[in-house]
Amino acid sequence: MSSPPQSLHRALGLSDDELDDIKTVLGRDPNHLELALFGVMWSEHCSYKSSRLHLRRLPTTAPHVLVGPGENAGVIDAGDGIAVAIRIESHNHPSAIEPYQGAATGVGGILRDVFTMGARPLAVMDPLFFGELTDARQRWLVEGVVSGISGYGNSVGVPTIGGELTFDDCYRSNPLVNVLCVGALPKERLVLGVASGVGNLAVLLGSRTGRDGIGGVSVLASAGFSGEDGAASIDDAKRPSVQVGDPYEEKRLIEACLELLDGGLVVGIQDLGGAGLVCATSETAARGGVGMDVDVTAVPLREPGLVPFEIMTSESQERMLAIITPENLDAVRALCDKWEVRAAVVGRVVAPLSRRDGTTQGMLRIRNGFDGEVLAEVPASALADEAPLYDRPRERPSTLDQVRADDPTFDEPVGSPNDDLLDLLVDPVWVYRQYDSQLFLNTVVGPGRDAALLRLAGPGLPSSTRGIALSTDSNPRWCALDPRNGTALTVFEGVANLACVGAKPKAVVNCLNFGNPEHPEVMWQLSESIDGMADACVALEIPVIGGNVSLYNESGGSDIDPTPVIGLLGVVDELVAPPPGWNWREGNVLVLVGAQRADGERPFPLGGSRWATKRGRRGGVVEGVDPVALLLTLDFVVAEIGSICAGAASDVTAVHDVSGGGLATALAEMVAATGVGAEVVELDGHAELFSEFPGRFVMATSDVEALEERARAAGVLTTRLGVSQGERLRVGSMIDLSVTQIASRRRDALEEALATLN
Amino acid sequence: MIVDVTLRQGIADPEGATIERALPALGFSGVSNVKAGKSFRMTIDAESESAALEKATSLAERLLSNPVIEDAAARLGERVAT
Amino acid sequence: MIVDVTLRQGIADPEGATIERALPALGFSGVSNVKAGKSFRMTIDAESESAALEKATSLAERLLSNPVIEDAAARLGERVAT
Amino acid sequence: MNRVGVVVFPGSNCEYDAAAAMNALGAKAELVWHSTTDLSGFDGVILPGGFAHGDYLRPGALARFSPVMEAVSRFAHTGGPVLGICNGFQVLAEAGLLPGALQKNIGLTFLSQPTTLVVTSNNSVLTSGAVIGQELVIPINHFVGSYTCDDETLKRVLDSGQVVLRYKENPNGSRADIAGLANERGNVVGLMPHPERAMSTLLGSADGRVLLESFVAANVAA
Ligand SMILES: Nc1ncnc2c1ncn2[C@@H]1O[C@H](COP(=O)(O)OP(=O)(O)O)[C@@H](O)[C@H]1O
Ligand SMILES: [Mg+2]
Repeated sequence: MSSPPQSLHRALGLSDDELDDIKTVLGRDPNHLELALFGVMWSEHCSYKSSRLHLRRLPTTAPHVLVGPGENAGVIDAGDGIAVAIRIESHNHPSAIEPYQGAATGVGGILRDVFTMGARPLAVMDPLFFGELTDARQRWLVEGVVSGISGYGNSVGVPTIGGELTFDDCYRSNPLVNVLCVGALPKERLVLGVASGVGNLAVLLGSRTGRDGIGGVSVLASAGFSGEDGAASIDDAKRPSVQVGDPYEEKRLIEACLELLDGGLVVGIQDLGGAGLVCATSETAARGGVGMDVDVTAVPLREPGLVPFEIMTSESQERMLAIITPENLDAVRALCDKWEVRAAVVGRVVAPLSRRDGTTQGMLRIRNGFDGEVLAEVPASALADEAPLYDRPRERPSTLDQVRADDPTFDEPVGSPNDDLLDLLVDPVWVYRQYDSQLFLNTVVGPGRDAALLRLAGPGLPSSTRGIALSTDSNPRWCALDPRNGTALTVFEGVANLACVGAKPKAVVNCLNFGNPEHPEVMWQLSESIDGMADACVALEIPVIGGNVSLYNESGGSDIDPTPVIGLLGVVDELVAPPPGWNWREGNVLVLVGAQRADGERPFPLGGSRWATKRGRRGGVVEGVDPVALLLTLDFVVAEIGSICAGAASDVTAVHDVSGGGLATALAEMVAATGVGAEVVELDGHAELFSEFPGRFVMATSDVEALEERARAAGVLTTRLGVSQGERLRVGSMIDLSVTQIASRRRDALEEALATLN
Repeated sequence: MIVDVTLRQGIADPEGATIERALPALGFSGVSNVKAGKSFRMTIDAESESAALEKATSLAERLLSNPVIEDAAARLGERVAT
Repeated sequence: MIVDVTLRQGIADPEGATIERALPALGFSGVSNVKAGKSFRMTIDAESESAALEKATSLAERLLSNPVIEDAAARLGERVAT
Repeated sequence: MNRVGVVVFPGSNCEYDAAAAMNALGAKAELVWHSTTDLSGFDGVILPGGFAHGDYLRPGALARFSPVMEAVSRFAHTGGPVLGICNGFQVLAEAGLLPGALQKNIGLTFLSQPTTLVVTSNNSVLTSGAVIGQELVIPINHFVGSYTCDDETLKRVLDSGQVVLRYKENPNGSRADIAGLANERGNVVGLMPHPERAMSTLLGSADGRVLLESFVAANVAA
């Protein structure tokens, strides 16, 4: 074991202090291989070393939480003996380099996180962020990412039921590709990624190992892109060999793993993601408090000549590590043969070392042959859990006050509100039409509405008439102005989306996409954002059961706007009829339900709104929302819509929350969906038309007195907005547009924007 | 003119690997290293063969392939004699 | 051994047509008749070149192409010493 | 129809959905692994949607060599009702049990959307209970679903009533708007849309029932 040259640790992304820590852990100098293992495991991506300290402030417990953050996926008890697993992750950096494969392998990775828990993946969502559609490169990114998700998700057989689509120039060189997966399992099948039982075997399932993404996700996602144009400048050593996804391998892997779990053939199971085999072996061993011997020569290779460091850190896709008892090996092999899944015994669980102080320590040993030379020997927990924890300097951006003072709320509108409204209408149908959203016959509400709604059913699950609802939300413009308030409002918006399909929120997962944590402003944003999420989740009593942090989203020294993506999981207790959706009928009365104004100095704030951003106005103040009124409103809407889902008759014919683009946009979206226009009263100028603060719903009813009476009884405010009728949307003296104009503009906006870029 | 696009060395080729795995069952033995690729045939107006080749090469690299994972090469369209 | 698979004459080729349409905007003029095809490279163990070619041709016709819409032809690539 | 075999290739993914639809209509669906060589005892066979063998090479190209396909072919030749949905249609076309081939959609993207189909023939196990001219709203979910064949074949299938379903608005460039096609005898049918996804208004449409009810009502050697 020769000791490495001075600068090797830096090339592996480790600081001088980190090298000292490693020496302390080992009580000696590390060799090359050991240093490389620490390099990937202690990278930002794998160790969360800049964010962990702050993430602790999130509320994570509730009686229905079966597994909180820290495992591969969070799991809740959804009732009827069914547990639901959910997880969100980013694949931002790989997607900037090869959009198709980056996005595809993002889907593959998130599915593995979910079926690792024993859950069958039932749905995917894909929040996406690109630069403005002004050049062919953005189009290439959009088309590549969307077809990657489509190509992988459809083929692997998991429906994609929703997402987000944001265009803003802060993502020009740093597109964000987040993917969320939800799965379900019979409660008793829950498994954790734990190795236990000395003498048990670690079996590597799935694809052979190649030089894919060596130091890839982990190193890439832990350092920004240096140049102007992300992809062009990453040419050098940091460019990993791009990972290629194989949805067919993954499909067989899913079926094989679920059958292994059903047959009780595994003790523990863990996916291979960032940092590959070293991560899977050290984490399972650390969780189980045991040691593990890994034979690098037993790992099936796709190409000759890989050295142990490459084998241990390769990020080749579609691989899982199963811990099994030796007696089950034959049965495991037979089952894998049926699914044409490769299975190789690559490790053995060994007893931990006893230390002088009476404690034990599980060692990860990398060997050349099971009984061969020991190439590396490090405490598993040092790799998996003991990365340094940084409290990086935080600083409120010095320009923030100035930016906030530049408030567009009181801008005189230029041009006609008609044009402003048309400009805001975009249906991401060009995206979601490329996704199978219906597989498994569960999709009651697919993409394109407020939240997706699924029957809680699937192969092998106990029968149930419940439903689960899912929404992903983000508002980077709000968060740039006020990360704390902006993140809290994003949570509120997600909960409002769930309410529109009658679902009560049960859990939050989040993906925190931020800039370079070594910039104190970025750390301040991150910390504020986490506090905002924590405040909102505490107020609503929703536990955060998982998440992912993606840092170093910067290029050419400039950071993206803070982009926390909030994923919400809700439950509908009885789902036998579809929620009303946006389809009001001729002659309904339209009612605004909930807060009538924001909770602050500005009744209808426009800071951070889409209306203002379209005008290049990026300043202003983000007002709060009165949480008490919000809670009452949410409960009311959930009760109203929930009863429709349960099969009850109702006078409510449509519901939609007011969000991006404001009240005018919400009305126009409903007009486009139903083909029936509306006659709406005069509103308080363009601010009320386009202000986006959440907690308000447009409801349509065939019996307005009855609806108002129920709202009053629930302590919820309502105002009459007008009547659904005719072939035009008219809002006072401000808006007058035909139904067809609205519908075609909304439907075609995205496709037309893409088509102009060649 | 023909542009051949192949996966770069070391990049996983699930399609090729799947085809290869299926072959023995179909009665084809002794076939290995199956790699799936794409090809594009086109007519190019140009003054000379070398000018056409240059154009095709630029097309191959800029549009028809993604250099991060693929190699592209242009060749003249006659069938290689076998 | 290389197998080239091309669309048969008269079969619509939306991929080729789409590429062709995009070319002028990218500054490529004088390119026409763009046709998208596939190619498969493989190593074949055989006693002679002609035996290998025969095997590849049979593979091309039976598996690698769909005769309803595609033509396929096999040709020699580099020879690998065994 | 009592027992329906739903063939599962590695990579199939609509097998549970197809089985659920059959069971909902009173048949008894059983999943049949692709290595099976004997389909005796079944009253009908479904090749479900998905991506058999990853759709590598071409959809259906590898699946048609799966051992079960010889049995499917025998079953079809003795008049047994065979239904290929989406990927299943692609497999039947590759296997030569139905004429023509499926190509990438004209827009070169995957399409997942509701479509309106028009019943153009009731001379098949899938459409025997439907009315000619009847419109059905049934979703499509495919990338390779644009039907093509040579002119002669087209004329033949149109003239003989083998074209059983056509798109009202052609979404994918299929020749003659063909969405579903039968063999001459009418016992083997393939279609790109997913009738099993249109079995209940809770999920958006129940228009697929009339088709699958016809299939369940079909008899061997009809
Ligand atoms: N990338 C995407 N993939 C799939 N569905 C998407 C995507 N982007 C947006 N959608 C869907 O389009 C609809 C509108 O999205 P959005 O405007 O974000 O809704 P809301 O304002 O209610 O949060 C949602 O149903 C969403 O799931
Ligand atoms: Mg909404």
